[in-house]
Amino acid sequence: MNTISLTEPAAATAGAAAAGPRCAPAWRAPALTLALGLAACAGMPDQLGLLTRIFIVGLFVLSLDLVVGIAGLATLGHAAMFGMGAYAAGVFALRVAPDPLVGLGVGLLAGALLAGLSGAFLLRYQGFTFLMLTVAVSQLVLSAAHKARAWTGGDDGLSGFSMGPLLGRFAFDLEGRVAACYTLGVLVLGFYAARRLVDSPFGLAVRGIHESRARMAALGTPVYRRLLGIYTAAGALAGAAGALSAQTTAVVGLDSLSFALSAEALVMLILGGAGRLTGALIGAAVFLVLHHTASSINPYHWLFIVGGLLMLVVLVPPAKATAWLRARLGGAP
Amino acid sequence: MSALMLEVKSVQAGYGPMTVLDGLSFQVARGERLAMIGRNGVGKTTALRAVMGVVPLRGGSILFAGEDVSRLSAHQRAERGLGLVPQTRDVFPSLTVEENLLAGLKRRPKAALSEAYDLFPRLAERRHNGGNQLSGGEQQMLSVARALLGQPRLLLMDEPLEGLAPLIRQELLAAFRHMGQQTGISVVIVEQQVDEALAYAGRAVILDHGAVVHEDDAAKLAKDTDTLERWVGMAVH
Amino acid sequence: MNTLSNILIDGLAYGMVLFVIAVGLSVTLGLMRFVNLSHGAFAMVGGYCAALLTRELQWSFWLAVPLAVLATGCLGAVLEATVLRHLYQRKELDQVLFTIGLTFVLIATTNALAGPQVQMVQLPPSLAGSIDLGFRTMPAQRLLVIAVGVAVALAAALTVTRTRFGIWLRATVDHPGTASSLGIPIRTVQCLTFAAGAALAGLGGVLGAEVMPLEPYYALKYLVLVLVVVAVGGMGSIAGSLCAAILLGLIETASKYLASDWGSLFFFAAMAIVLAWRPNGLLKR
Amino acid sequence: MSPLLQLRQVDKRYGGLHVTRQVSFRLDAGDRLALIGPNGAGKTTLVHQISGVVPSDSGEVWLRGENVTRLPQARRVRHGLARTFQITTLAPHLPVQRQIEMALFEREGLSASAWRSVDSYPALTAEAQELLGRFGLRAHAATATEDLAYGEQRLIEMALAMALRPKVLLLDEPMAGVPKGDGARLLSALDALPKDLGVLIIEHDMDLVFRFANRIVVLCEGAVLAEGSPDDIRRDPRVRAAYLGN
Amino acid sequence: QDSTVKIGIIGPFSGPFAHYGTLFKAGAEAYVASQGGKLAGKSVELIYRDTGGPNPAQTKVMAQELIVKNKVDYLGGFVFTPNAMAVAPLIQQSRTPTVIFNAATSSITEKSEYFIRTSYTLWQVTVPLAQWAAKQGMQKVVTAVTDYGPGIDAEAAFKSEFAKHGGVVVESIRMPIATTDFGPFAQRIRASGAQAVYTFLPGGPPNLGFVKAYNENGLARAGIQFLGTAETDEFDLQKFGDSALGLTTAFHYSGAHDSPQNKAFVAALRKQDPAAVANYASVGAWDGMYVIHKMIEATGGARDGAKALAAARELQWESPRGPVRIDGKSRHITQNVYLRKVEKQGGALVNTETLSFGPQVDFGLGQ
Ligand SMILES: Nc1ncnc2c1ncn2[C@@H]1O[C@H](COP(=O)(O)OP(=O)(O)OP(=O)(O)O)[C@@H](O)[C@H]1O
Ligand SMILES: Nc1ncnc2c1ncn2[C@@H]1O[C@H](COP(=O)(O)OP(=O)(O)OP(=O)(O)O)[C@@H](O)[C@H]1O
Ligand SMILES: [Mg+2]
Ligand SMILES: [Mg+2]
Repeated sequence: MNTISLTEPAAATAGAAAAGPRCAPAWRAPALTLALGLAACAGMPDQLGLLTRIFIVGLFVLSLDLVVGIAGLATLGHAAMFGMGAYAAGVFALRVAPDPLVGLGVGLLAGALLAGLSGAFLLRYQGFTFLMLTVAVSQLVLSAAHKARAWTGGDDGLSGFSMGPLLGRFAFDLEGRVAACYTLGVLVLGFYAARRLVDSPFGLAVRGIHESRARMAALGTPVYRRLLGIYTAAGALAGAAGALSAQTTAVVGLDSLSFALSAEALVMLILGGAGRLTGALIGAAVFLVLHHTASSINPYHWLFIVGGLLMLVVLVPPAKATAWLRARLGGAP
Repeated sequence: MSALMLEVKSVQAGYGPMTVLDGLSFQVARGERLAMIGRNGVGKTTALRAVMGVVPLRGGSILFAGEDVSRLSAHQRAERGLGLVPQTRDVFPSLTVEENLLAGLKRRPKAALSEAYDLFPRLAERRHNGGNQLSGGEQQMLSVARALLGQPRLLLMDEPLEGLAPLIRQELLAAFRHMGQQTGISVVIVEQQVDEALAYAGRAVILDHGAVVHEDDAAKLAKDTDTLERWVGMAVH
Repeated sequence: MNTLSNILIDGLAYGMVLFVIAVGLSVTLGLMRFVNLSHGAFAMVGGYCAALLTRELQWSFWLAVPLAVLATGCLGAVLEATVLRHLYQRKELDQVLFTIGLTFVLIATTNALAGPQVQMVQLPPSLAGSIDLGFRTMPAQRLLVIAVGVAVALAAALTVTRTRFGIWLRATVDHPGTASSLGIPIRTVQCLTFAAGAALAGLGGVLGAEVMPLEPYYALKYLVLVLVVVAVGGMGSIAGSLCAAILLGLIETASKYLASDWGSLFFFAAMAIVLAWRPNGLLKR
Repeated sequence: MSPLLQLRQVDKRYGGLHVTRQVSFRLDAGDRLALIGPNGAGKTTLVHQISGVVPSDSGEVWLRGENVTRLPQARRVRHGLARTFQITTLAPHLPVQRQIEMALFEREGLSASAWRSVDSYPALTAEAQELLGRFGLRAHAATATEDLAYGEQRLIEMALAMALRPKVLLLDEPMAGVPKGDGARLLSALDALPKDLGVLIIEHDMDLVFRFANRIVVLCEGAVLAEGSPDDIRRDPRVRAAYLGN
Repeated sequence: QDSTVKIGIIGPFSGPFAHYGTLFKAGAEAYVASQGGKLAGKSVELIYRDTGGPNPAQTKVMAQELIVKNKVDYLGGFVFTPNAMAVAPLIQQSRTPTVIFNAATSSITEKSEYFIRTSYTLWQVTVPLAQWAAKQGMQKVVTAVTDYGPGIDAEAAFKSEFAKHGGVVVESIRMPIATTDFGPFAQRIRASGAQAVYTFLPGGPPNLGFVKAYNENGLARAGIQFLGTAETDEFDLQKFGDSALGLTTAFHYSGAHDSPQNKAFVAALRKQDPAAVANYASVGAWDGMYVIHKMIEATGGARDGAKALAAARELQWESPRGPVRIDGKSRHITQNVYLRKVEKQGGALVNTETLSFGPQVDFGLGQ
């Protein structure tokens, strides 16, 4: 054992009251999400379609957070994995079997596979170069999907498949009850897995890489392999989200691979706060609800509202705003 | 005209929710060399940055040559004759060595550059290298030279000797002394090498928790091992 | 043979259009390292100003263009001085979010004020026609674009690498606090540079309008394109952006002549290859 | 006995600049070797070459009987090599304790474990806190690293290297920015490290160097100028002229 | 309250295609206003939903909400094929009659028997154009279409029909959808040695770019005939300036169609929204509302999808575009297609109808 002592050991142990950092239990936030999600479904039975969409996009933004917020790799090509999962699940349902859970697994694997393959190339680069390369890769995937009309239906979309009942029992209904529960379930599981991943030594190493690659390499961390690990995991979640989207809408369009989707997801993530996972869900929910309401009240100028909001969020970060409010209301500091 | 070059009056400053400087006051006379010492994290760097104007004041005031500069921006203070050698060196990586030197220059470049290169011949050899390609000590030289080219009347130096080879260190301190005699420049120097700093300086202040806790003649303080032991934790020699 | 010369001519012309559209971003993103996704919006403002002046007010093109560019620069300066300056020290993602928001608002404003239609900048007769090259013709306006592009590239590159202002700018970007303590008026430097970037964006909007038509979604439509030019050229290198624009223009044009049903596949593949080979861009400094 | 670390004719050029030239020396178990030399002599570059941050143009690096010249950094660390950086290199936003834990997980080969929470390794948590305590940073366990003063961050550099329990320790100016008193105590504490540990230290503070080292290598213009015991070096006129001064 | 009929209109109201939404709205509301604010004695509520661009998932959510929450009786709108496809299962399940105002891929109406279409398909307008071209003695034509679903439809339609009449398509150029610089394609068209170019482009900026390239690269001067469809859309026709003069297109509607019905339509549209333009999108919405009107009449405002569809199937009326009817089998509109030429009338550019090809069905089904 090394035995260095700079200050008196006694002093050090006396200060043991100084608590170290601790992680919150991994089940807490997912359980809360489940409760909130179920409450929302029960409270708004008319809006199950919107809720389903929020759950799906939430899962997608969550996976983006693993890459952007945790690993610190800004990407504008994450839709590639989402679309890959969606097309895989769609093609699987059309040509092999309509079972949703198996299809979900297929989409998940497809997303992971694409992430693994593209990551093996992309992760050799950093920063702006990485960002632009993710754009390139996703555009190449998009071109391929466009070209492969026989499989993907090109820009007419892949349609004509229908999903079998969930677990062989619950058929997807018009109101979308089964779809909402199904997607919420997958979201909560995905969230739990992501939470555990982030709080594990692996997650800690990835966060370390985010902050200082040189330091992690000097500690003996195989930087590239860790990044590939998290990128693949994120790809799996994105693929699962894509599969859910394909299954619940029964159509897959090229938009599921588009730059716009990648960019929009990034906006949602930053809106909710990157790097904390919960922020991803909050961002997705806020953005989609806002879009939905703004476009049902006045579809013409929803850009005003969302644009203004984005600027506001940056100028007055939510954390600052709540702190100010709390101070204003005279609460405890 | 005030006899004081710098007057720091109960200055408050900090980062985010944290207060680092808490009622800091000290003075520097014209031509004086002041050493500022203290343990890690007591706020020496913050003090210099606050004087320079890189860290905003939260209270108190700073008078430079009799003028209240508390509300001026750093470059306005630089124009009035303040200069800083930052602890982190902050060599501009996207500039070459020569461009780094030119960045803060107000005079004709030729003479100024050759002055700098005389002081640090090493820099002359590297003049076309990028700032990010220098060794630690070379960066330190560049940072010092760069600040000197601005011809400050009061130079704030944050651990300027760190990472320099002993030979260079001796030469540099000699050069500082020489410069002080020639131009009457005032200096505030923060240094962990307390013995060297005290040997160079005329007077010294000791900081703790963002305030001056001891002030003395440098030579006297150098012998006052009790005080040094108490505030700086050093039992050298 | 004919195809080859066609590719070279059209590719060069298209590349120069790409360059004039991207050069403003090369300044704000490349040099200032401010992730300015509202670049397209500034270009749009410049273009709309020129369209308005030439079409509605019937101003001369030669008068309207400098004025439009100036107006865009002023808008940039005002925005910088009031809001954007607070974002330099923030995380890049915050800059992304803010400038995207700004872009959205500008799109919506444009849409509300001028409607969704395409706006045309009225060209003077000398530019409206085409020029006979013997074996083919070429739009006269492209010659102006090429000339202006080269001039802008030279002027910008010289300013950055050869002048005191260039040194100040790069110093300010590297360590603003330290630059300021060396007596560099960093606020002026930042504001002027941003305004210049915005003005160049405006210039690109006007000159590029023939190929990239002005409409409200202009602000987002060509964003990826200009980002690619800046990335391939290398952060902070104006000359690099020029080379990148011409290279990409040639590739895109060649693919139109030879393999158009592959879409922009070659464009993006080229970008991936260049970046994989030179991660810091073509002209790595 | 084979040396812990051996350099054989290691060479590095940056364009036209020949930074390290045919450097050879060895570090044995229990060695306390100081690497000194003028600024820009190539000391840091040499540490980069040994640890694998910068590839060598030619020559070989042997670590505990194995040629590691072509191995990536991480593999060298697993061979028992740890280093500190001259320019502080830490994860700025992580709490200090997490920073240390990262090193411990890596040492224990746990950094690929992706399911159990970092809090579920009480032995490692305790070790991290104990380590922080030894550097007087216990109270800062939950502070973000960037909020520490510069000198405190220098200590974390050291703590991280110690946490890896290396066999070969490379220290690049570890005392710079640390008050002299603390620095001296830190070094004497280093003396108490396991006897079979080899330490290579770069330092410009000659008091500390002469007190700590049992052998000194002087690097000048990228080449080894002199090598020997502290007393030899102190007396060597070439070293005095190039580096030490009067 | 019970007597209110709810109609959900889904289209792009934001984003690059927002003008479609605006025109849908203007056309639909103009129709309702022209009927005195009530359809078949029922007051109607139009509920708009914004899809942005092609986004089937989003569209499905909106349709679901409209059907489940808002309990709409009819759906209308749809600019993009995948968006229309996405609602097929929903309307089939809920028996909601759905009128497509624009989306032009032939196969959509096969996806659900509750789809009715009042726009056009590319086969419908292209087949007569190809026949005409052959009749004019053209033997070599080059096709240049945007590389996406409708463009490929257009290319296939022209090629097969032109070949039937002995013509040769010398080159088929597919232009990437993101193309902004059409110069190279113009050069290729010129180099192909064809007598005419048949083209299809999505609305908006690409049209302008293509026509500009057509002129600037001297194709017009070289006598290469322009054969288009929707390129001279009234929506941005004026922007072309004189470069559009003489462009020939075949289409089912021209804003300048000379009939009392069209005059009434244009006037109603003006009144509703002075900025709105009479073009295929607004007329598609207008006629779509007519069909819905008749369905309401047939069902007496009750929710009865089957009955409504039965009524719509045999519909026949005089539309602003001319005499039309809904084909009972395909549920697609059968209409006249006209050959048109861009001319200047009173300082403004218009599509003058020079020839009517007579009623045309959707030739694309079963292709
Ligand atoms: N940028 C910053 N953000 C937040 N806190 C900071 C920052 N810089 C310094 N601090 C904190 O302010 C306090 C004083 O720091 P300062 O750098 O002034 O100390 P110092 O006396 O110069 O120490 P050292 O001798 O280590 O350089 C420290 O506790 C440090 O943690
Ligand atoms: N990336 C690089 N490109 C070009 N030259 C470099 C690069 N890195 C270092 N150098 C040069 O190599 C030489 C050796 O640098 P090194 O950092 O090894 O010196 P050092 O001995 O550690 O000096 P110090 O004591 O000042 O830290 C320096 O002159 C430096 O300018
Ligand atoms: Mg300090
Ligand atoms: Mg060094």
